[in-house]
Amino acid sequence: MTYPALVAIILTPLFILGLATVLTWVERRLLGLWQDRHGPNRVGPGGMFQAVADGTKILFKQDWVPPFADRGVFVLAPAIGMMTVLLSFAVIPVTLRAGIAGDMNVGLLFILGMMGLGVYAVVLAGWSSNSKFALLGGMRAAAQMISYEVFMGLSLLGVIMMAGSFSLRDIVAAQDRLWFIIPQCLGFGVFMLAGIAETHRLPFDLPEGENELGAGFHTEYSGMKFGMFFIAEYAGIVLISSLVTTLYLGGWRGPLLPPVLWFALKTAGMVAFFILLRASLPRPRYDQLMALGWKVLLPLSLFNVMATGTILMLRASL
Amino acid sequence: MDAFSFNDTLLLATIMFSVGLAGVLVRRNMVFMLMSLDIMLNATALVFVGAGARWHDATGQVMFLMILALAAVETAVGLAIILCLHARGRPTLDADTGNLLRGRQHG
Amino acid sequence: MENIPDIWAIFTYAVVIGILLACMLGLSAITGTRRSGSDMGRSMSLPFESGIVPTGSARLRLPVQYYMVAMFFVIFDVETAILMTWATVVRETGWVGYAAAFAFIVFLAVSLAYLWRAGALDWGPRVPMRPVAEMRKDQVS
Amino acid sequence: MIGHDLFLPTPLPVICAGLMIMLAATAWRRSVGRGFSCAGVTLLLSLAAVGRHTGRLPDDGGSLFIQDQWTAYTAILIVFSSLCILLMSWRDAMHDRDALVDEYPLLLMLGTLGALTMVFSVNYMPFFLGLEIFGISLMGLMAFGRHPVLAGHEAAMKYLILSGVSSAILLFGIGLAYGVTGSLRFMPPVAAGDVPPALSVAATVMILVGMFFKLSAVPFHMWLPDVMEGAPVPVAAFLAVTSKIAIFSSLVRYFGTEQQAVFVDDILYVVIILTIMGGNLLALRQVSLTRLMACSSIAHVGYLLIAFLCPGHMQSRAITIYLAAYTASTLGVFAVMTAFATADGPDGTVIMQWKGLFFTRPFLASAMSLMLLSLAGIPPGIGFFAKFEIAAAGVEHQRDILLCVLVIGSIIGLYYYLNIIRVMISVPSLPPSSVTRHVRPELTALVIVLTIIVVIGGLFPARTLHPFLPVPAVASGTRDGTVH
Amino acid sequence: MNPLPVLVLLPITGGGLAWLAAHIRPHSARPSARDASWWTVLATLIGETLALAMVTFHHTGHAGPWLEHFSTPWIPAMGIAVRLDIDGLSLSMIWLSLVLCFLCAFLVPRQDMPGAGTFHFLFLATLTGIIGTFLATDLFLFFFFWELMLVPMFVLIAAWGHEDRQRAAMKFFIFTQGGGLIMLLAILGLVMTHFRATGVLTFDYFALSRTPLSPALSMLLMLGFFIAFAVKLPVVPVHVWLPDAHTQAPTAASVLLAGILLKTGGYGMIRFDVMLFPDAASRFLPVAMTLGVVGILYGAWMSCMQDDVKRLIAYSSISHMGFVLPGIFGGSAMGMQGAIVQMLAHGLGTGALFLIAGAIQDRLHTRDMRHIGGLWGAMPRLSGTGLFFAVASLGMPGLGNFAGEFLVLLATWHVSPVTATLAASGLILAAIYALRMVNRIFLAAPRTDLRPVRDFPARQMAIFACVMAFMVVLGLYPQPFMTFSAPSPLSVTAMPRPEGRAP
Repeated sequence: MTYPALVAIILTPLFILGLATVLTWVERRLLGLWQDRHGPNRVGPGGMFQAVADGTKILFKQDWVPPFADRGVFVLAPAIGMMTVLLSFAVIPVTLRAGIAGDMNVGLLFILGMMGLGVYAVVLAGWSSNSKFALLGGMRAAAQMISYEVFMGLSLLGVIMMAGSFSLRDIVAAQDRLWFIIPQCLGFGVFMLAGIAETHRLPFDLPEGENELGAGFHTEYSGMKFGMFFIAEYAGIVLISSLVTTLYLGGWRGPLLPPVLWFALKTAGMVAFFILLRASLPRPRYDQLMALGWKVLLPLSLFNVMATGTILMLRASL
Repeated sequence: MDAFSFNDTLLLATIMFSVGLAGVLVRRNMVFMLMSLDIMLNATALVFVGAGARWHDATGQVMFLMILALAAVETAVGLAIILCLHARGRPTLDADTGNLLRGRQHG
Repeated sequence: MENIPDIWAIFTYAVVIGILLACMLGLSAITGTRRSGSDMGRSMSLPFESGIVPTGSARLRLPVQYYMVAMFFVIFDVETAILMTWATVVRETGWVGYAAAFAFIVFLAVSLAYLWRAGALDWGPRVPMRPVAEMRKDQVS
Repeated sequence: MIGHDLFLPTPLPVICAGLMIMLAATAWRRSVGRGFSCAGVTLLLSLAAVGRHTGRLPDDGGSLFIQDQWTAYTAILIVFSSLCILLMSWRDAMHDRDALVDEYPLLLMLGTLGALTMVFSVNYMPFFLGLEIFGISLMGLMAFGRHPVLAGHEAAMKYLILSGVSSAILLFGIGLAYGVTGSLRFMPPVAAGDVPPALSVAATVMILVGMFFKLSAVPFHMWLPDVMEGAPVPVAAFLAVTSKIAIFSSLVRYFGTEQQAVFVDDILYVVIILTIMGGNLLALRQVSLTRLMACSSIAHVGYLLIAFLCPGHMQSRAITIYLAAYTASTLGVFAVMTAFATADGPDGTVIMQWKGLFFTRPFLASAMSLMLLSLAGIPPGIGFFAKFEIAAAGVEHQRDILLCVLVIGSIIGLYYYLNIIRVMISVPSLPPSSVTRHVRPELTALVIVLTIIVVIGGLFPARTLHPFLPVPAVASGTRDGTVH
Repeated sequence: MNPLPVLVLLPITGGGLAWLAAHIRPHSARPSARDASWWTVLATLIGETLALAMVTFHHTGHAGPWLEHFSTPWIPAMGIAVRLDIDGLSLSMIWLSLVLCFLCAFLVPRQDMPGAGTFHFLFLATLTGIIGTFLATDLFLFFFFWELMLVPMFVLIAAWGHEDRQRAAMKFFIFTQGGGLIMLLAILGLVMTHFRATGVLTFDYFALSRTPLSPALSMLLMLGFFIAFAVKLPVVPVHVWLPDAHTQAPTAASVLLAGILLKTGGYGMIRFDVMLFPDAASRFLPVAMTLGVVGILYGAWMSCMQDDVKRLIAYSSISHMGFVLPGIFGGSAMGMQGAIVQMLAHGLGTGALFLIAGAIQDRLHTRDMRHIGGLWGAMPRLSGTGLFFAVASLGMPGLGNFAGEFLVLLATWHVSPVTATLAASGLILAAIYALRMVNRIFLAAPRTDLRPVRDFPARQMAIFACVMAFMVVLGLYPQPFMTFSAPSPLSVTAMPRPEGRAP
């Protein structure tokens, strides 16, 4: 392994952590903007250091493990959540060269697998808390995440079929003429919805559902362990955005500007889109959420697979 | 230039298999028995992947997928049955309490 | 096996993340304030239930739908896995492969339709639609 | 590349299509009668399709399926028994409104599909698939228990765990075989390359153990009585007949009919002795008829294995006729049981309920006695001739110990079969008038047909059976011709 | 038309008809309609007798010992055919069967019997099995009939028998079937040996008789056959089923059992053990003699101990059949003839005794001799008949048993005087038990107040008289029977064969 690669490996998680921290501030500011109110604006210029202040506060809060909780699992759960999200970044090709393992030939499967593991974080957190709200939140999260994982995988099939590879770099390469968002608009829609549900972001944040369940699966969490869940959520947003960029928006490709910048721009746009969704959409009922998944998205994504296959085959044989 | 030789894979698979088997035999909670069963099945799947790598043959991986599907179906059906048992009023998951089928005998 | 370096890279990456997370948890454990003995109020030792003293076990019996979703996930996720093997080689397998995948998806769709009609995908009891007149009658009586 | 060697025996797609239609129909609107008739039509169609196939057998032996006389024969047996079982469950399904039985024919068809897949396969992959399809549909079927609902579920759970373990063992063996030979062809592994031969021995032993588990040969038999007792009667019949046919047919195909490796012979030797003695001795103590049938089916597997162990010119006939005899007689017993059962009265699973049947329902009692005698190997049932052939195969190979075990086992078996007849002869506790009769034309017809088969097969085995005689697996050279 | 298949098929067809007849108008008031089933049986028996008479008298002119032959393929792939042959031995056995069947049909009370149709069907089905056994010369066919006669007999005992009938029926079935399975193995062993030696797979009796066998193997196979026949005969260690079965069976079944079924054992020993394996049989002689003597003494001794009439007769059967064993295996023509005569005489005598015991039970509802007595006064005709057959049973000179026993003892004396002496001492015990029975039942003072009971009507007495006449002829002038019923040697295969049999 080369020296620069090692440096990249060490710096990447730190960078993502930082990014996610900053994102907490960005989100609040943007929400303020769109909802015609002020966001955090006291700490630093434009409230810029709000994130730093929050981080510092969290670090010095009491490291509390409730006596009724299952101690080992309770501590492990946020770490798992963090770990899976951070690991997923490993296979994202920021540019043709950058990225930790962007060439991995099963990159997409790796990400899907990591997302699958991510379910453990919420379930274990909800379970080990030994509290009713937490358990309900954990169960809701689990049901929602595993359901949407199915549709996410199915919606990606179109992309895989068109690119003929699981490697993210190959997928980007396959988009040199046309971004997949156009032929795969259906898949893109499903993937976006699934991505929101996977990160349990608003409007699909029913596992947390503060008006029903306190704070859902992390009701009993506080301090750094809560912070880790919190950060992991924002890292998840970044992950989904960068995935959308890679899979549907042509990745680093773009005219004039350097590839890194293109990638960053597209990802930032997607992140902003996530926040916009939060600002503008109401939350559905839980049964509506699940019905949407199983009764709409699943048939749609199956149809997408078939349609993509048919078109591909027709084009190949004509 | 294989990363792992077939024998290493086999060794690992055997260990996993034994762990699973021991689990099925020792655990009495039905959910744990199902999990142990899955461990056994995954061990066999590992054997197929290893053998497929040894012969550079894709059928091993196909078998892996089949086993995956089997494990999934078996788990699903198992969960369904456990659920039914639970719903019909058997409060425990302990496999030993299932004694409706001992066979009535003479004397 | 051209991705061996990738695997090592990911492995290293995982180790780095692990160290990082351990640092975060450890640091907060060191820096965080501590309470013990009588400082730990009674309310801190109780699960949070919006200010009400909790009763009963937290191990609830959950609605059956959660379990159903678990089963459907297990099934459909594996179907996805099987479809994925076809997805990378759509062009190579030609029309035969297409026919196989088509049959597979049709089977899948029929099973889904069956599940749908059987009510397995519904959450909560089905609320029967009642005519308005009947509801009025209820109110009158 | 796939297109060239898509060799598919026609019954499989026929049943698949039927299954899908049924599933779609169920999703559209539930109707028990339609489900059953659809299943019946599909089974008849697949019966007509036995022997046909699409595509052509590839020359390089990479085929997944095979089509020869043996497969045709066993496929006919399987489809026929499924039809019978469908008929048996008809009454319960149509008249028991409480149970949600729309899925019942669906699962039954699925089980048939699995069994057929097993029979047709010459590759581990479809074999294993068939095995699992069969097993899993069976779990669903078991949970359809009518009376003690919990018992059905318990049976299903027991079956799930044990069949899961046996599948895992079987699969591990297959994996080893694949690792040793690099091919998934359905035959005992012959070590190639630098792998120690111990591995191939281990593979064979594990595959054998898995198959014994599924066949419920004795060290691995304990699940069968429990499971069959918990399952509804027709499902118990399905378990006792179809699974045995399918797995035994695969066993024959797997090991061929040539002389096996010595260690296989030795293992079989011990297993046969244990199976016959164990099955029969267990059956002695049963008061439940389903359990008794389970034990007796264990013993019958033992008899079949004797023929399996005696390759040669008697073997093919012995196995064929024994399978047919076992199928017809066991189905007959279960058909009579279903015909005997009434919705609110005795269900026929306890032997004492049969008391005095000769005086209340002589037809059923006579049919039952005939079937039991056939199972015991007494003329004029077909089982007599079948046991005779088995003994002939054994004598030809001078398997003296096995023959002694056969005789002892048969005598013990005779005792418990006769015991049932004895109970039926004894004076009824109820006066005949108080016994309500629920005569169902389809069940009566089924019992009559099976009786005729058993009697005609026993009196004229030459006329009825020899045209179907298959040439099992290797002995005929078909395998050599197709798989190289 | 060949009479042999007719002989076999006629009873079972008649049985079916009888069953139907009973079911057509079961509740009719007219006695003739109620007895339709019985009339069918009678008709069947008469038809059978006519067929048999045709066989007997049609072929007397022929020189060959085999009177008739019939053969048609059955399972060609296994070399199994329906081969029926008849010689003097079979003929006399079938005659015996028919006579006894007539006895049963006439003497068994047929009123108020539940399921008369089924009873008659089973009765005739048993007869089919027995006649088939006597005729079959294909070993598979023989085994088939051997098994076939068990089932109806089992049902007869289990359904219509006395108190402990079911246990007795099970015992009977399992013992005989177990023996049968061992015989099956022996048959298969013989066939396979023949197959190895010649490459021809056949179950033909005549072909198999020429199989070259090593001494050890032939001994083994002979033993296999012997065990099955010994169970039927019965020979002492495997006789346990007999007292129970005979005691518990209904009268007709008892008669069939004692009169004919036991004879299939003896017939089998002559036809298969001695004829197929002459060397082994001669080597087996000491064992056979020992077993025979043990049977004679044990049966007689046990018979003396009994209080139950039917049980007493059953044990006496064991004793009588003990004489058959040394006779058959003795190797001399005289012994063989003695054994056959003994079988015939025992069939008639014991059959009649069982009928009388059955009649007593029907009238007094007990079989216990401690509760019966003084019948002479009440039923002189029955008692007289009883006395006659009891005396026949003890071996009174001038009656059939004496001829048989005497010949056997004479033949045995040449071989082993000690055995003969011991066997003869069995006759003393026979006298004890027979006279004891006569004394207690007929002569002693009445134990209970005898209600007015019906004696044998004249019609039945006529039949008994026929049987008695037979016994007397058999005792006084046995020579025609002896020549007539001698088993045909194998070397002489049958007379002109139109079909041409495979060698």
